[in-house]
Amino acid sequence: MMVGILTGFGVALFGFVWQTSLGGISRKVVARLQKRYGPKWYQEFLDIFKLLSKRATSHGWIFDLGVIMALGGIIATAAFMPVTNDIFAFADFDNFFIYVYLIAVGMLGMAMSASGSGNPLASIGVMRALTTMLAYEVPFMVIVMVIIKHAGTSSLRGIAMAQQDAGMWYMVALPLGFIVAFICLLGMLGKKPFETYIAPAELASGPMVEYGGKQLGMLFIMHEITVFIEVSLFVHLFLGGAENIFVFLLKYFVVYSVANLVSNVNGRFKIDQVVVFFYKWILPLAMIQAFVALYMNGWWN
Amino acid sequence: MDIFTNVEFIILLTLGFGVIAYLVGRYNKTAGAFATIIGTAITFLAVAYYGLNGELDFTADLFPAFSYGFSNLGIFFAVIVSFIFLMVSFFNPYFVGKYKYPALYSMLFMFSLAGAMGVFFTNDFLDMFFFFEFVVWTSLFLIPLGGSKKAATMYYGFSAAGSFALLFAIFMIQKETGRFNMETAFAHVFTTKQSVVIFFLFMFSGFAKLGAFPLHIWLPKVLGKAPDPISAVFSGGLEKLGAFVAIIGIIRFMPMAITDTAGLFAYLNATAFLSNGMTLLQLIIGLLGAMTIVFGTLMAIRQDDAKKLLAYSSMSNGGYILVAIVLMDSITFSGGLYHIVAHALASTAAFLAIGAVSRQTGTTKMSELGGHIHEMPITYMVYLIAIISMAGIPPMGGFISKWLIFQGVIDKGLIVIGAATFFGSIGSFLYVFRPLAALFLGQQLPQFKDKVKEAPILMLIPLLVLSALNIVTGIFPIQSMRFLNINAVLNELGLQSLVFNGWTIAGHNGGLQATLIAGMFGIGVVIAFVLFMLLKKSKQVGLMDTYTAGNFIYTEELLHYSVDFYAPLERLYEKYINIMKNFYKSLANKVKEFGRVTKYFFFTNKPEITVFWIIVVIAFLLWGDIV
Amino acid sequence: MESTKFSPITKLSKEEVDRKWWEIGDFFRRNSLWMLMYCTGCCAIELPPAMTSAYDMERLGMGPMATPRQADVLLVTGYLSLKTLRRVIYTYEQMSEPKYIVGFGSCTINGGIYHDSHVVINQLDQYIPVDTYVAGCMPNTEAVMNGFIDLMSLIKNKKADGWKRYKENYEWYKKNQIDSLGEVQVHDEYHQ
Amino acid sequence: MTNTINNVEFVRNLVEDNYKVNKTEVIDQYQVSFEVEKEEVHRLLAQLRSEGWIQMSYLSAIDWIADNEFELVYIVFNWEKPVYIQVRTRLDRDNPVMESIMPIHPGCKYYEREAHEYFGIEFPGNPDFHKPLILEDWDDMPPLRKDFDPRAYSDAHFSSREYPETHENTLGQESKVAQRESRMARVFKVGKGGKK
Repeated sequence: MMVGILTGFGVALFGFVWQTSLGGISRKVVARLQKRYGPKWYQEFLDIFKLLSKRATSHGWIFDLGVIMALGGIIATAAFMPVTNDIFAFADFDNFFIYVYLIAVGMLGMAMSASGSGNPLASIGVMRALTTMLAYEVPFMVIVMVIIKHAGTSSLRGIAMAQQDAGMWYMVALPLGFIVAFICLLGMLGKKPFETYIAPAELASGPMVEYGGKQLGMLFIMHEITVFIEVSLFVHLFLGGAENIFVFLLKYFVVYSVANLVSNVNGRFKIDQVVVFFYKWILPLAMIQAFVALYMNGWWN
Repeated sequence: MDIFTNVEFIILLTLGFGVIAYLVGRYNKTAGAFATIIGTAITFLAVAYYGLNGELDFTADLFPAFSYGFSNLGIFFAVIVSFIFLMVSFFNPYFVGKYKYPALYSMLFMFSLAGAMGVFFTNDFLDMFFFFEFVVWTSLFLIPLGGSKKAATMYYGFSAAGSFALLFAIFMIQKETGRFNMETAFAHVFTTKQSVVIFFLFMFSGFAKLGAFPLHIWLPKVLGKAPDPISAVFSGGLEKLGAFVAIIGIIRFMPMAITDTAGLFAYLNATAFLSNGMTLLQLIIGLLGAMTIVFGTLMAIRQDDAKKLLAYSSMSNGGYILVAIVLMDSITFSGGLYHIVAHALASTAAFLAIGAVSRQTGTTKMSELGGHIHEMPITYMVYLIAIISMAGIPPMGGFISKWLIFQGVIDKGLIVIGAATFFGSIGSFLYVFRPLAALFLGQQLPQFKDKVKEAPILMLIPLLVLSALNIVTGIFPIQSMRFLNINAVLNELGLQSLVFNGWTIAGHNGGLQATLIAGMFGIGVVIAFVLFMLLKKSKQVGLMDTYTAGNFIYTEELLHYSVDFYAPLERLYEKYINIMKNFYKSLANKVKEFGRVTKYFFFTNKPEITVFWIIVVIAFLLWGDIV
Repeated sequence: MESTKFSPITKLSKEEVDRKWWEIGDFFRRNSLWMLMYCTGCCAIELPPAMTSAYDMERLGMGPMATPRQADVLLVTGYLSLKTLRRVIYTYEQMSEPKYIVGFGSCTINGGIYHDSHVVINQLDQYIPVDTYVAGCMPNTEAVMNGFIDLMSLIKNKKADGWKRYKENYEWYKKNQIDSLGEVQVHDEYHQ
Repeated sequence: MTNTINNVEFVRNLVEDNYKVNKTEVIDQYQVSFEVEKEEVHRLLAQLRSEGWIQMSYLSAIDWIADNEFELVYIVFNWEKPVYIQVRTRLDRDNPVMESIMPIHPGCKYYEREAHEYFGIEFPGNPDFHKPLILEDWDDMPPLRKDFDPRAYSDAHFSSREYPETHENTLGQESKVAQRESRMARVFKVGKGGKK
């Protein structure tokens, strides 16, 4: 058990380091898009450690408790995440619902402390974050329901092994589901088309408005680990997990860069456009994919 | 002390305490309320201690007309409902002074508990109907104490419809089996036509009492307008009567196999309607449950009154219980039972926390409240733990039951119901967060600057006990399931019991080690806390010192964001919220219209018309003989 | 700009360790300067060219931030009328320490072309401690980039202690502000 | 849309027939200005408004300190006949009082408050013309009057940077002042066509 817990937090640390450096690289890629050099690859580390070195202002005990709860919840979630077939913390307790709901702990902690700061911009930002979550979460879970039903198990490693044994990734088996899940991934990562809740122009960076110094640093760490969880979740569910670490890092890099590039050419939706977009187009697509996959499986082969 | 093991004595004792509470209440209001605390405490301890050890004896010697019978399901519900009554009774002394008839309040409070105990323990359908009506009548007079007669009439309307449907079903059973006894009714095999009708009637009364989709109009109005403790009792305890009747209806009277008649009834319960072996009836009830979840969530998101919001949340959770039961799968059913426990604890804690705030501020409208965390931190923490459980987030009980329910929904491959349950669980996060942000956090409003203080000790006891239980049911689900012996209930209803290997609960597609998740969450928080403490101390800053783009702001209430919290989301479905209300209004107008027509024809002041109708009626009656 | 050599930490005294931590902190602080662009006047037009591909200040780790809580550098770009100065002081006090100020253009140095106006102040560092100036009546973008490099080297040599100066002689700054502005926190017709 | 030539004619006939106009001036085909006595301004503006000049574009004041008079300029505009009419009037400088025209153009409230704040002209009839509009905590005389010296105010209230008189070269290069002056002299010579 102790070994499991240690490897769990090892995975969380690895996730943080890997995603932060990948964030720096992707900022360079985006800069190259705009014909400029872009920051150093370890710029995200510099930002986070600079924030942790500053003396911030705090708005009361709930403001700090929320940040601690958010970071703690996210570290616990990352601990359950299997990296490859043999690097994992706990054998069969990594089922899908732990991630969806433990990320909600992070969201709740941040939301609680943001609205505890007394700034109306933060509350509006939190409202938008929750509304966006309502929009992208339902189609994603419908698609994952199909995967769990099809693979027979809800543990990520099980699904990854199922795809490896069958030799067919769910990206190929459920093409429509893959597109839906990728768009939901953009929503989860808070990437540009669905970035309404951190909109710097309208809400002065939404929930983050009152944070500075170490609180903001801890929230940046939480954001990096959340991105790691969501992208590796996507890799395990749709790209068949990974035999060894390099395959995992490669798949992870490809998924994150594609998401980043897609997000850099997009504007930003208004908040009710986000909800209408997801419920008018993405959910019906997910429903069709689910119906075809579950009830008409004998149809095409 | 063997008399306490006798069920009939416990019920009589509760009634007796009700009368004592009334008499003492006439003399001094709060003393009467304290009597209710003692009464509910004794009832709960007797039912819980003896019930869970299985030593209750069910002989009825004082009143032979009533007969009681042993059933694990009944004990399970009785323990939960009496516990909720005990927790809420701690609030009575502080709230009873506000109402017009304090003594009557205490008495009816005890009577409705007695009635609920009666429903759960009896094994005779007619007694069950009597106790059912007794609960409806006692709680009926509790509601207008909160100031709204219309809520009471609406509550009575729907409950009466539910009760009469139950009565009609009971008489159908009696005609078929000759006796009102439950065991014989359960054992008897009804023809599909009869079993479908009985099933429909049971579900109708279950829906009416649970506040599920078609008959949900009364729930928000009653829970919104009733006095605070009573709405807590309703959402935590009395609503579970509906779940009890629904369980009996589904498990005992749901026709599974096709017996004889062809045609519509055969089609209705064709076994393999879907490839996963669910019958059409199950699917219909499941879809109704799913619609309850979706409409409950959508309506809860747009409420401004915190109590109405929690009322819609208990409607949505009622939908969860329905979906969990109707899937007839042992894991999901245990999820449903566990959800009853988790929801009862969480929604009672939330209602009582809001009640503690509204006691001092006088209102539960979120647009008028704000920033109460600074005066009432403990109430805030209680409400936070309650909404973590209601939203189904790991360290609390709500997560376990939602996890179990998802197992069944996914295993059966129900797409629409699955989407509805996912929508409900994410939506519940939205609407439970709204009172947290609008009522507790944010700016402190000047009008409550010094009026609001932390709730007194006696009120804090139940709040802390409930949140402790919320945590315990979340971290040690296996122990709490064994404590409430849910497996015995499952076996009694003919389902295999849950499989616990070591610390994990075995689901269809994976194990759940709740203690490990909570442990990791705890360790994660410790790590974050250590990191927080290592770094520089941050400068404490007042609430007014926020980023306002350089403007100098001196008025706090302008800076509190609480009115129309989810405005962009509400605008999307604003036009469709009153469909069911208008449906019932038009129904009411049609009945009035029909009444006017008959009045026009039959009750005229011209004697010759009435004479004419008398002749017609006599002729009709004697038709066989005359011709 | 040579990077700091971390001398091997022997048994250091408390303030030695603090100084070492502060040195490491300075390394991070100067390589990721987040700026709050308080665009008071015409020099603000010099910032977009500094951000875009020609000069790309992101190479230095600098990026725009929305609120004073998150920012480290306050760029005061342009002339400061009395009303704007009140808001600049209020925003400066909301920033988290250690914080730096860069004054753009001659208006912040000696009042520039508005030196004889009745509403524009002539010397910014009488009211808030300015770490570096970028001279020029609308400084060239290269001058802006040199200003940032100067600030970074100042931080490295531990001379960018404007915020310490503000804290130490706080009364002096406050007296200057009251003399020139009357009072900083003003009530206006709409926010009673 | 009648063509603009006769619009100006139309306006001139309209105003000059009914009012004693001290001075009229046609600035261009879209702008005409009339100088009228203080008492007739209300009647004129009311009539112009009924004729279609409904938009009160601006009210500005000019300080003729030599004649010891303020001049108020009301600029009204008509969207159908696109002609700006400037109604000018002269006020005594020592006791500048002008009845407010809010009954005719309610929008003029803030222009009048601005005129009061910067010139000190009273507008009885405007409920809060004395309130500060733009300047915060202003304690001196109205600043746009000609007799107000902003430089004196600036020197009094804001310290300015002292520069040392002698500019000795710290970097040891010889001074380029002489070259600079000769170059400027050549530029001026060319500018003035070689004449001194």
